[in-house]
Amino acid sequence: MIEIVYFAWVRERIGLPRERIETGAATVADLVEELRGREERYAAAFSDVSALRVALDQELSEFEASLSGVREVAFFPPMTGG
Amino acid sequence: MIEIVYFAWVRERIGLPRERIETGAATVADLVEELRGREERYAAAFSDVSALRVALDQELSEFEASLSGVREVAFFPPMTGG
Amino acid sequence: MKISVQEGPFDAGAELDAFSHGRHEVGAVVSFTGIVRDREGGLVAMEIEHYPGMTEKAIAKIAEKARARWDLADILVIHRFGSLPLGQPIMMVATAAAHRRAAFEAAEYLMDYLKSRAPFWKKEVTRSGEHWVEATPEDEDALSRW
Amino acid sequence: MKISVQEGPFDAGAELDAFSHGRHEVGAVVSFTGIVRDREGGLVAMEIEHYPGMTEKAIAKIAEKARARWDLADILVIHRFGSLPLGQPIMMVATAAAHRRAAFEAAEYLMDYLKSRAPFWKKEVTRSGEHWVEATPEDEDALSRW
Repeated sequence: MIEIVYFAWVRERIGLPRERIETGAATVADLVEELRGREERYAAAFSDVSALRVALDQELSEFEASLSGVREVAFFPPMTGG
Repeated sequence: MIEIVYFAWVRERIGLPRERIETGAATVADLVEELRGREERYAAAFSDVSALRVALDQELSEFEASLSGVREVAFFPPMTGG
Repeated sequence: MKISVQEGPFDAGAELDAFSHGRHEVGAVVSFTGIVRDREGGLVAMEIEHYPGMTEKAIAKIAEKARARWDLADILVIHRFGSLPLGQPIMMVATAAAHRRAAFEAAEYLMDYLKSRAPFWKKEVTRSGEHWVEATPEDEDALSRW
Repeated sequence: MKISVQEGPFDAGAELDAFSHGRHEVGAVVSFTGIVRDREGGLVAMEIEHYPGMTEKAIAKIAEKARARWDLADILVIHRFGSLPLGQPIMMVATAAAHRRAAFEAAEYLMDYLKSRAPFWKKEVTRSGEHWVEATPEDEDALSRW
């Protein structure tokens, strides 16, 4: 089981802030592929991965990163703080 | 008649903050020569002109500048504001 | 070092005074305050979303990097989330150092990294609708200075 | 624009709040506060001499140059003279702009020029005697950035 968290327009497109899923995905990219195949709203949120950022257990990471041992994956657009 | 104003250690070496003098000096450099010849305390204050700055009528200027029409000459060390 | 991620407002002046007070080794304090600005006209409010848990860690990491790079006596970071009206402070950073160059550079560094490496997202609520503020290439380019 | 050359103390926080308040076109406010620092140990006070009349004009000229160079909504400069105890604010500048880069750069510019082009002279009064603070080559070099 892995916790997936969405922020900003990713959250709005998918329609929920977080969910727990069972997945066999080895990497973030695999997980994105799996989610894309689920429903139209996921396909819309993940249509352009270059417009997204990912954090693994609350650390910025890369789409090629392994999910081994990861408990929380977050997807969001580039940050706009400050 | 011209007003001469001194600041910081220039003022301390000469021993007064301002004075009015009658001078025929054409430039700041001429005025400095004239003052140097007056007394030891002036010679001490003006011994190294590269350590001094000059303002004419409250505008930073140069030692080669003309005194024509100038009412107030100020001598002081490099500024240390901020 | 004080880092605060908060929903409520803060008083930038009172924070600056508290931050500057009683420092005998500090010659320079630099502060930055970010304010809700009406960029295109018609702005009603700014909504700021963040990633609780990650936000505090990300800011602490940025602050630690600044401390490793400059000789700083202290750092302050306050960042709000939630709905903020026009003209209100969104966030502030302050840096204290013996010398002004270190204080200025560290404050700019903190701002550049907070802007695109701390998990905040801004949405502008205007009279004609809502939209997420997009990150700009300049924000990313700003990091290449450091 | 507010420029104040004054003997009495000022409250940097209150000044920052007043300067930042009610600006809808401003996204960024940067402030710098200079504080009396004990550089070598034993400092009792800092005495600041200035050139009344020229000081205000020199600061106004520096501020005008900053306004010509950056898109600024406002500038604040406060500089004290007289005898200041350890830890007290000597001076502050603040800049307000739409964007943070302009606010930061203009504040640094103002500081660099105030440091060596406004007629102030600092004397340190220490337990072992008094001496005039000397201008450093770095202060002069700082101007070459602009």
